[in-house]
Amino acid sequence: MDVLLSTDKICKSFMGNKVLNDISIDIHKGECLALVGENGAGKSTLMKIICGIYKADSGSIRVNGKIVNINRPSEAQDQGIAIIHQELNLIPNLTVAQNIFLGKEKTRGIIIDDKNLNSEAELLAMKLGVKINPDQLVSTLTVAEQQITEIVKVLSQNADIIIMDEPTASLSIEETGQLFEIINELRKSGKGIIYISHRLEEIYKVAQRICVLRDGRLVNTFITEDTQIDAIVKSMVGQSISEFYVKHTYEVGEVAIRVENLSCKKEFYDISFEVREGEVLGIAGLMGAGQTPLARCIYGLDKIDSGSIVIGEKKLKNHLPSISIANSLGLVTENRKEEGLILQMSIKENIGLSPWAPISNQKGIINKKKENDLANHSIEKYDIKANSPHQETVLLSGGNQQKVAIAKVLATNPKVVILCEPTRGVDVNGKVEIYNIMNQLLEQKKAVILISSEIPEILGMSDRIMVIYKGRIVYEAKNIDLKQEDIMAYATGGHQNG
Amino acid sequence: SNSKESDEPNVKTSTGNEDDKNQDKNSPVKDQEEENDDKKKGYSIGYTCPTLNNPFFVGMMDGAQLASDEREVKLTMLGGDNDVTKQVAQIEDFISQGVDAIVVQAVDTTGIVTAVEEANEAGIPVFTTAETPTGGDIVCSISFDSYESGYNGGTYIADVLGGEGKVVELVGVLGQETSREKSRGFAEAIEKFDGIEILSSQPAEYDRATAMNIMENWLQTYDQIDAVYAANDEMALGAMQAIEAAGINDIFVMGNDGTDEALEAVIAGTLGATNGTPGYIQGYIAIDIAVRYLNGEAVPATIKERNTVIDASNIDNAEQILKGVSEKDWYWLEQFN
Amino acid sequence: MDKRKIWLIARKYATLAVLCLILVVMFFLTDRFFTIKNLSNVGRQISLNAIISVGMTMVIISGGIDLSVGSVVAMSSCICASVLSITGNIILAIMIGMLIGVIVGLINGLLISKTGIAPFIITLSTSSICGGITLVYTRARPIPLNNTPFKAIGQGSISFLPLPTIYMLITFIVFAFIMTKTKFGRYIYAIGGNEKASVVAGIRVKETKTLVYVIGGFLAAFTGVIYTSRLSSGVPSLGAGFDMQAITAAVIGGTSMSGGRGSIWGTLLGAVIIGVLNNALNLLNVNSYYQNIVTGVVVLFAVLFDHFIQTRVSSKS
Amino acid sequence: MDKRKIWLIARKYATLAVLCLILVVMFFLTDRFFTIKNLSNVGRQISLNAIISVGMTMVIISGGIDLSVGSVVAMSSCICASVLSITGNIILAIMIGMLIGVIVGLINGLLISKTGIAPFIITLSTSSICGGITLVYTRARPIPLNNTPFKAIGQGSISFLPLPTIYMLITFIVFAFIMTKTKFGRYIYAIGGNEKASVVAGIRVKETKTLVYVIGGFLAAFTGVIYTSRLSSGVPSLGAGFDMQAITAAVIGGTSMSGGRGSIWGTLLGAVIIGVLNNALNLLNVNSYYQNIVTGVVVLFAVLFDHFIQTRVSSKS
Ligand SMILES: Nc1ncnc2c1ncn2[C@@H]1O[C@H](COP(=O)(O)OP(=O)(O)OP(=O)(O)O)[C@@H](O)[C@H]1O
Ligand SMILES: Nc1ncnc2c1ncn2[C@@H]1O[C@H](COP(=O)(O)OP(=O)(O)OP(=O)(O)O)[C@@H](O)[C@H]1O
Ligand SMILES: [Mg+2]
Ligand SMILES: [Mg+2]
Repeated sequence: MDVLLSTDKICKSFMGNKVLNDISIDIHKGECLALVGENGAGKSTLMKIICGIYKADSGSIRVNGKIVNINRPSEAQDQGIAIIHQELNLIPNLTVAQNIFLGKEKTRGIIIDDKNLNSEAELLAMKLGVKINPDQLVSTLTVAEQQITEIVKVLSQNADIIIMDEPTASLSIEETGQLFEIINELRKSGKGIIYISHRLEEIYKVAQRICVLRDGRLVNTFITEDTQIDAIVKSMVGQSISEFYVKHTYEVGEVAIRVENLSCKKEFYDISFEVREGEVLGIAGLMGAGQTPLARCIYGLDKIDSGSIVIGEKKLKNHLPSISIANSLGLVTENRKEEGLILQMSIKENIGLSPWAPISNQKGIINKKKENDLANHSIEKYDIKANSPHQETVLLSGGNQQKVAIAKVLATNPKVVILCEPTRGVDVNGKVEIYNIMNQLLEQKKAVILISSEIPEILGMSDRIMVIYKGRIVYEAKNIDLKQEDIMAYATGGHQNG
Repeated sequence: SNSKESDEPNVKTSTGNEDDKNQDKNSPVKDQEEENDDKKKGYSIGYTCPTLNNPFFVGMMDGAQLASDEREVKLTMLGGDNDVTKQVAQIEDFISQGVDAIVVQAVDTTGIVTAVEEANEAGIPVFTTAETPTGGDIVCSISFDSYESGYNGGTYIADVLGGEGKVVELVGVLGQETSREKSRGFAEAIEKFDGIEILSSQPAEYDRATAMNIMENWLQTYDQIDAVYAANDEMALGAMQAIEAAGINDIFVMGNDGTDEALEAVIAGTLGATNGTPGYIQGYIAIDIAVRYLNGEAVPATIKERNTVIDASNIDNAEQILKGVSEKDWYWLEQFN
Repeated sequence: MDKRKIWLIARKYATLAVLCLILVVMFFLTDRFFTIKNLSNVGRQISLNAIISVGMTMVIISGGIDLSVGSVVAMSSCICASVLSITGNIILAIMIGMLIGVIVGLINGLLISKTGIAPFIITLSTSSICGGITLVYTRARPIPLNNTPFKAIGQGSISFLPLPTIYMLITFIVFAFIMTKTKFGRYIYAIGGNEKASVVAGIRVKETKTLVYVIGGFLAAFTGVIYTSRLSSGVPSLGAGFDMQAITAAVIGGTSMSGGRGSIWGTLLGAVIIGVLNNALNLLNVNSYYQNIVTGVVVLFAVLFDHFIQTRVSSKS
Repeated sequence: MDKRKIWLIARKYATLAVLCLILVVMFFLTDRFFTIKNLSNVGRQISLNAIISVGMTMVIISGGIDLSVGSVVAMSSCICASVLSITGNIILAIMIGMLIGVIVGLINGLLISKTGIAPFIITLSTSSICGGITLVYTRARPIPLNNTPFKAIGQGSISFLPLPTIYMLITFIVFAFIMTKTKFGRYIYAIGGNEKASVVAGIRVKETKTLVYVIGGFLAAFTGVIYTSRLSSGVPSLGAGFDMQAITAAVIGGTSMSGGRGSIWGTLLGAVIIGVLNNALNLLNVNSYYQNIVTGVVVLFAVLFDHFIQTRVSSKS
């Protein structure tokens, strides 16, 4: 078989930590190889080595059988390797088209042909069946739209080897489906794809082979069709996970939060609901349906036009986030790097960041013991994998960053927690742990609003489900015997009822 | 009109009492010095001036250096970047260094006083050039102050214009003492002539390019300008450049200092005159007086420095006016009495 | 219509509106302002610092800052004058003067891009070093020139258009073209917008950044040479405050200090506002003590007004 | 051991090593340096600008910059002197002097936090305005004082320790405590590190930023008052270049110009390096021209050395 790319005994250490240990993988023509493993297993690092961002300490890379030296991203591109990075790599003040063709602009003479870039971007998007406006500034896009831009960017390169590091983490089912079609077509045209994801059901849909990384070692390679999910999970985490969505049910108490006729122009209209203590309300919807703005408005990050939010006795309107926290409302944002964490601060400092975190006396003087206790307690409780509480969060893997972001919000001891995409980019184990955290919250008579683009997660973890379509509530019901297809139908505007 | 300086009475009057007082004080130091008679060669002197990024003070440094070399003095000359706090630090460093005498030309004569007092306390004699600090004990101030300079300039221009005309003035740096005093002197001299009007005075940071821009703007603003007075030659040359470029040739430009370039311009006839402030000689006198004092000689409390406007009539003599420091030119000795 | 376009236009008009306001005020206050002579005067005065601002704008868009341009102006002026007075060769003098700017720019650029140390402190240090070298070389004395053909370079004019204004316009046209139409320009925006992403996209970030500082140094040196011609001498004290003026022009013109955003034409507007303001304050014979206050207030007003317009536009469209 | 600690220590030691190097060189070059008198001398000279650097460090860590501190020093000096010479009331004079700093800081802080306009341009404008007001108020004349008790504030000393040095130490201790041990300090780092995330975390970002500028202004005004006492007069030309000095001290001490990182004690090291360097160059009788060059080279060396150590440490351990 034609081996497009292979790595030979790649090793890599960061500050004495061995992150990759003798990794040898190969990728064949017309194949989609999945790379799975826990958060921090070393997947992204391996990919960054392949595409010239990091340099391996030892080992070699072959492209089409020849050993190649890749020292910078442009050299990887020259070798026909393209990558969708896990973190978005876009220039906020350039347009979608300008970003897609960045570094590869077509010129007439020395003049960049921006018109041509726009039309080509449009063409590409059409071919892929995605909707993007090539002339829009990237800074005005949603995360999902940015992710799509990244995908189009990589496809525009016409590379032989395409690496996708969690490309679907912020996509909804619809777009994910489209991406899989694209992948299949690419495969058919003889390209090789490396696909990284924490959603194992996705992997079953696209990948032919699965490599499992654990603690920087390649522990197993499976042929997809011969393997059960369980075996993969066991290989990844060292134990099997019997049940994924473990949702405990608790007695429902008082109304914890009530949202009345909330509207925000062009985002959502006339939204009303309430959530009681000990209850999870799941909010589903396609990307851009208005869930994120809704969460932001409730929390006070964006301004609302009309309506009100009542928490306990208190009515909030156009309030600051600090007021929300003071009234026991917490928000875990969907974008942990931009709005969740102060990346250069340590785990400890992030967890104790909020003015309401119990780490100081009344005068605002930090009590070292309280601070350490809080951090250690959170690290233990949420199973955050780190060298120490002093480690900078920028050095954590994504899943662990996510846990820190959640721990930071929960440190303020909120009664109502809004979780936006809480398991985005989190590994199997981590997801289970985050679900456990949700259960703990319920046990403490807290109310949870779960906003997620993963419908199985919504179905698995919610007491009640609300579906939003184009900024309006189109469905609301108790979560009894609901089916993924039904939710999907509502979310895409299929059924019309209230 | 080339003998202006000798006709003019001293505008700043220094009282006789002050002289007496200072001279009394000088005597005990004399005794002390006699003990270290064999140390009389090899004095070290610290000299701080407002800035060394300016040809005028470079000239002063050269004069001081010559005098120091002749007298085997170790000279430390520093510029204060026009920052009085920096000068204060420099004087403190001189004290740490253990210099035998300190010469100061202050950025700000009020702000420098405490530093002078520190030197006094450390028993180090202090000499000043140009403006005299408003306090502290100064052994001798070698003064040709900026007020006087401005006053002389004003009188000279009035004379050239025959008491009739419109003048513009390029001031140095706002908030800086010498600039302010020169400007005040100039204004007070012009005030004496009813026929002369100061159209505008603007600060040009002692900078040629800025002065050129301002002059260009003035040429747009005013239909008639008869003379330009600039607080230094750099600004005068900048103004001259603007006037030349505009193709005008009947504006009389006067500068201050007597830099080489200005003298050449006077020879070429493009620059009307420059108030030849002999920084070179000033630096030389300062060191000379300091060494005399250290050697136990009684020195007067003030030395009046000569100052001559250089124009076409005496340009041949410029070198002598500005740099004449051979022994026969030691006119300041006449002021010892 | 495309939001971004509206934004950009509104932003431009906001600054333009400030300029127009100043012009209208001047129209009513004095009839000296709108004369061909004064306008060509203003044109000449603006041009040299505007040329520096072009380089500064590019540096700031790339995410940096260059505090050494003032020193480079002085250094290139003195060295150009010195070479000219020694050799009498105009071309050689100009070339060597410009070379100084390129060398200093190269040193800045290499230090900044290789180490990632803050451009602020690197260029502040090189500024201090260059300033010192200039003083040592000249002993703080200007180097007078007496070369009539060389004078023409900075002092001449084509009918009422002074040569420096023509240089300025050419510089603006060339660099506005580079910034908007070429890959190099695009990459400067990209690097200032997100350096990591630019690396990932395969842009040669270090080389691009270095080149930006070289251009900044080159334009500063060019300004130094033209000043030398205008003043007919090499002046070691030249350039003080030019850095801040250039930055101010860029910021008034809409360049974001955090990089990634800005336009060369905006900077022209900024430079014109500053130049017209200086000219106006002189024409109106405003007491010099008040000039600082007025300048500060106008700059503040300009940026606040711009901010006001922008938030208005972005919340409307 | 904890990597981050090693990092921080290594960073501190890198700067400390530069300082030690200078001290060792001084030890061999002159015996005038290590005298109690000279050291107390250096202590006094460093202290006032070091106090300004504390405020500047906080402002930079919060992601901003303050170019108005120099003007605030002059303004508070003149107004303090003026009040003192009119009323003779020392307490009142000091209070009003400090109030000036608080007011300017408040204006800076409000403008910056409410509008989000670059602090660079806002503080540059307020600097220009304050400078103008000081000139207008004083007509550019210093205000001489003759108040012996007031003199003692800046000129006195406790045995060999000058009072300003004591003020400096207190300032450093207080603000190092605030920055490392209080929530307010933590928020300043957070805002400089990621402003959006700070808002989400419930930090009152605008208020915190405003307060940081107020502190910066307050410390500048405090310095102005002490200078007034030391110079026994209010000096309108005071403060030129103080901004850049303060920024340089902060950056040498490891504060990142892009915010979120830095330490008050690092700034002390930076300020001491600059102060010792100035003193050393004077003691060694280095020609003024060469002082610029040497200062530039040493600063460059310090930041490059620091960079070298850091990259070494992070790749080794
Ligand atoms: N630049 C770096 N410096 C230090 N440590 C790093 C760096 N990059 C990665 N690491 C560490 O290397 C390990 C592997 O990280 P990597 O991002 O490759 O994991 P991953 O498998 O992609 O995880 P995830 O599923 O969360 O994306 C982690 O422990 C991480 O903390
Ligand atoms: N600026 C940085 N300096 C050092 N390490 C970094 C930096 N940025 C990222 N890393 C590390 O590189 C590794 C890979 O980063 P990447 O963003 O792919 O992983 P991640 O943390 O899982 O991200 P995501 O939030 O997108 O899921 C992570 O371990 C991260 O900690
Ligand atoms: Mg990863
Ligand atoms: Mg991840």
